[in-house]
Amino acid sequence: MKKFVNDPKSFVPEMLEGLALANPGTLKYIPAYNLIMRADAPNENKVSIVQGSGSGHEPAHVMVVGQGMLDAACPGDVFAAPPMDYVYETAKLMASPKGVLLLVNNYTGDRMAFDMGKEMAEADGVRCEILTVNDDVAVQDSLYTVGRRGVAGNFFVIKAVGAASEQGADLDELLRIGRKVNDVTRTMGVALTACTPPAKGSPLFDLGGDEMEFGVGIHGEPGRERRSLASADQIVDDLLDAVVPDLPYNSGDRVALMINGLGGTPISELYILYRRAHQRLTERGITIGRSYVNEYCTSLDMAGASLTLVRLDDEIEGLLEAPADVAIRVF
Amino acid sequence: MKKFVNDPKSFVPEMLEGLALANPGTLKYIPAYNLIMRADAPNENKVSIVQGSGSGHEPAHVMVVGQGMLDAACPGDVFAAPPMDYVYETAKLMASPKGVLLLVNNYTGDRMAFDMGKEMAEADGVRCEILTVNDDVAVQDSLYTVGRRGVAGNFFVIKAVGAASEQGADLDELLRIGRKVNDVTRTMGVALTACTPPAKGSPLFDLGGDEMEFGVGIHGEPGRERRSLASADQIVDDLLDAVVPDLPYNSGDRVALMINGLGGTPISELYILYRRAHQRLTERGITIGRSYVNEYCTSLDMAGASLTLVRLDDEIEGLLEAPADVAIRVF
Amino acid sequence: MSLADTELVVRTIADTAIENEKYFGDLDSVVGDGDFGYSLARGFEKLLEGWDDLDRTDAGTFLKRTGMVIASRIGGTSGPLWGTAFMRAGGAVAGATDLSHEQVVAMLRAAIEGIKARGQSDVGDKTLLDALVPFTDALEAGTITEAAAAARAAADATSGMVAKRGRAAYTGERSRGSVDAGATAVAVIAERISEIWQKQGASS
Amino acid sequence: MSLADTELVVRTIADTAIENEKYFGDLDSVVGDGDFGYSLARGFEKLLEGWDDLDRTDAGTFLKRTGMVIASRIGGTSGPLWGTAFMRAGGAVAGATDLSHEQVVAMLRAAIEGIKARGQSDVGDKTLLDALVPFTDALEAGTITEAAAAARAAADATSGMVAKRGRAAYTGERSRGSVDAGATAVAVIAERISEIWQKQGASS
Ligand SMILES: Nc1ncnc2c1ncn2[C@@H]1O[C@H](COP(=O)(O)OP(=O)(O)O)[C@@H](O)[C@H]1O
Ligand SMILES: Nc1ncnc2c1ncn2[C@@H]1O[C@H](COP(=O)(O)OP(=O)(O)O)[C@@H](O)[C@H]1O
Ligand SMILES: [Mg+2]
Ligand SMILES: [Mg+2]
Ligand SMILES: [Mg+2]
Ligand SMILES: [Mg+2]
Repeated sequence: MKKFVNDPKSFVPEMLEGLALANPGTLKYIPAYNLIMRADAPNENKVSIVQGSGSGHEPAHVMVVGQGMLDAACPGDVFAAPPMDYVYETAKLMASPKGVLLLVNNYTGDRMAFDMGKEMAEADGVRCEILTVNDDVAVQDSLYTVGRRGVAGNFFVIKAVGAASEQGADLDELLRIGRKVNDVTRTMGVALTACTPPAKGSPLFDLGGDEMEFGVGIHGEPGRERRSLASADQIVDDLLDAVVPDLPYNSGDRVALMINGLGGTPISELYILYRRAHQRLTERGITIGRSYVNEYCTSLDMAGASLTLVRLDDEIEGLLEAPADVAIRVF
Repeated sequence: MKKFVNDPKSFVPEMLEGLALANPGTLKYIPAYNLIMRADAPNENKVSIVQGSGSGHEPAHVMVVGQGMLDAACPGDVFAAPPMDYVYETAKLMASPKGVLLLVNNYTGDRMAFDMGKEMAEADGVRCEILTVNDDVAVQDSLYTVGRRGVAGNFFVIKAVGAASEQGADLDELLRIGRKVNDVTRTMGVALTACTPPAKGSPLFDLGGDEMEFGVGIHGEPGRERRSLASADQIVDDLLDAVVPDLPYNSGDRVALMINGLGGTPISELYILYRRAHQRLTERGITIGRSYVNEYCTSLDMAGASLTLVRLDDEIEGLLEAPADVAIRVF
Repeated sequence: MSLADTELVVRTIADTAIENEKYFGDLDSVVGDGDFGYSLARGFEKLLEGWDDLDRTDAGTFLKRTGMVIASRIGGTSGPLWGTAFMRAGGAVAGATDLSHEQVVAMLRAAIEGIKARGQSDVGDKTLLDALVPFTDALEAGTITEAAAAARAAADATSGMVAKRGRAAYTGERSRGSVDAGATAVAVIAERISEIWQKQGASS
Repeated sequence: MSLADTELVVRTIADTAIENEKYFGDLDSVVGDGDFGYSLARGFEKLLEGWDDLDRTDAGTFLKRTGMVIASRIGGTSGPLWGTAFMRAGGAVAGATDLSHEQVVAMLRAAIEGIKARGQSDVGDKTLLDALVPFTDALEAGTITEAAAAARAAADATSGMVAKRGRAAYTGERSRGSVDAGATAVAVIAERISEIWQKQGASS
């Protein structure tokens, strides 16, 4: 396994300890619940914003804890939702008179942990609301499934509610804003390689040298279908063909465009994808108001990328523009 | 080849085009010379700061063009120094009454291209100075080599001279500052996998499943020696044993600590490395004043990392703290 | 079934989960995300860490406490599902110390209802229910040996099914052709209990 | 050697570099960074793009122009080195159109001195000089066929050397055991020129 790892069992705690050590003064780490929190949280003048999910998606979510984004994140182990206990303890710790907003990417495990954790925290008198993110168009929403997954578009929901909460918005207002952003956000991803969870030590699935998985989620589970490798431009065109008609995004729309790396793809390649997406959207009469090219929500070391669109209006754009100060920074 | 690529020959231009499209208003792209420049450069009130080098090291250097860092970058093809023509044209375009500072990582090709380009620009009346970066302790400096390579520590030199030039420092002052930062900066890297240049389409060298390359540069060339894979903690200890005694960094010193990903290693693992390095340095009585955990200077998709230390004083720390606005950002 | 028997069954489930960490994880990586074995193993390790301090007032209390440790300490989908199953099982036999065959069956039925409610799932969705329900039906009608065989047959048969719940559901038709990890875990555990039960029956 | 012959030689160098892009790149990836073949191929493609417009006043001018295109358009270490070599070769025969055997040798010596100066390198450093110098020595004493054979033997012998210049030098002792990419490129080009020269000799 080509990884920097000591004992796979301590992968997550050691990462979190490193994160806290690198951000003294701004972040605090509470080992008992895998909790990374703002050193100054909870703030009684703002709603606390919390997200948990499996680990392995870094920088999501522990590295976007900070001013203007999350107040705390309580990840589970690699690709495993946090135990409900972590959610419960985190909600209690983050309790603010203005309440706690729990962000949940739509996966069965996460929903159950947050439902149970919320109930327990409410029984202790903590006001909590859950906001579910489900931006992945690869999953057909139907009676037979648990619905669309929450993937990289999650970043925009966090950013928007994070900014609004700094500006004093109350819990109901944050729910409105978060749902509104989620409703205009769509993502689709593609994997060129399978990822290797540290505890497994080998790739999650076999992918031939000339194959790719189209419509993957962020946990290394296989995607919608296996296809032959194609050129960067062709891949972007196919992703856009899935994403654009889904909302749909129309000529005249102004959007945020995100090319998110899945962990093993260098940023040079992400810009090659961005280029085509920008050109194609422009041809369709869609204006790119904001651009995001980097890693936001990954699958460990998977080579691959996802493309996200968010339809902007003045309110959303204003919130996306607002300042924030989180651990993933360059300076 | 598991890459997002169209024609390998257009890898670099397409990436640069994407970068410019994603940063309208702040960046300009001039295809004839692979040039990425600040839209507002040259600024006649400041020295222009320019770097070129091979491509494949992104975000270095094209993605750190912007306020507070580089005024322009003129990369060559993947792992190939830019042709001297690019240097010449870039220097002419960036000509400011205060002069042009050319930053060069110490490789034969880059030095030759910049020496020749500088001579040609000077013949046209442009005042230029070259500042060479050579922070890599993996290379023994001796009569028989071309000296130490410039690797990730380059970031600190750019940041410091970038900040000072914004504050109005003249060319001589920038040379003094840049040399001073370079003199207190040391780096050592390790690779867990070989990288795959797009034009080659296969890994540059074979590395067994239980092997790693110790003391690698940033071009995928093999390193100082091949070793058996070790735990993350052990790797950090070995890197520190090479880096710390080299300056040396002593008890009582205050340092910047960078864990730089080489392109294929997820940030979660970088924090696992950071944790150990922070702990070990603290045990040695060295204070970590500033922390950097991310990708700064990569080798395409290589899994691996480097560790850099910079000894801080008030002047250097002030310059590293100064604001900057470049393309690698999260918002 | 005495309280000691109940303890032995729970202990056997825990040991089996820990020993099969890699196998269960590999099953979950075919169309899932590979964490199933890891989640179960870490959770049951936690249970064993506090094993001696678990409240053993009666079988119901013991099972409920077990469920609470699991639900609060195992992550992923399995923590809430398995935790709920144990808690409901304990609730169904609250206060009882020695359990009759009927009580054991009633307890399993309660666990099944708990999983269905928590997971919004049912038989046919290609989950652990597709082994646990046939196991319970067979146990009601016969012996643990027969029940274990039924669980095994049913678990193997999940290979022909398309997943409608759990992460495997995202792959749609592609989930056909491999067994469900949860259902197989149920079969492996049932076989192990059956085996130990027979040895123990022989020795007691 | 007529101006047409000089053109043919340069053209042959360009064609050989372009055709051997992958081979030269693979050689450079053993202890280098794999870009040598790509750099040469792209640069000589640029030369051929402007081929018809190159100034052909005399052989000296033609070679100088060639060198300028290469130096300004090829990246990596090879651009400055090969560009300098062609420019210096042109300088050595400035104004001449037909070149004597002595002039050809003098031109090669000038190219060698240019590479040494630009690269701060010498024979024995395991670079293209280790093929180019033996080639030149043999040509001075004999025929192109003999010179090509000398270049090949010398290039093969670089395998036993430790690199002291170029990127391969970073690997120290590990650079022993594989041939130098630049030296091998010189041998391949020399063999190709020798071959074409013989055919051309036969036809003219
Ligand atoms: N909604 C559900 N109801 C019942 N069982 C489920 C459900 N979802 C998943 N399972 C079971 O859980 C197993 C996977 O568990 P685990 O790996 O912990 O979940 P996750 O998908 O969160 O990684 C599946 O093999 C299946 O048997
Ligand atoms: N200083 C030098 N002097 C002469 N030749 C050199 C020197 N450095 C490298 N070379 C030659 O150049 C070849 C590599 O060229 P190239 O791949 O373009 O360089 P790099 O990638 O190291 O910048 C080597 O095989 C060697 O023959
Ligand atoms: Mg999981
Ligand atoms: Mg090179
Ligand atoms: Mg799973
Ligand atoms: Mg090379």
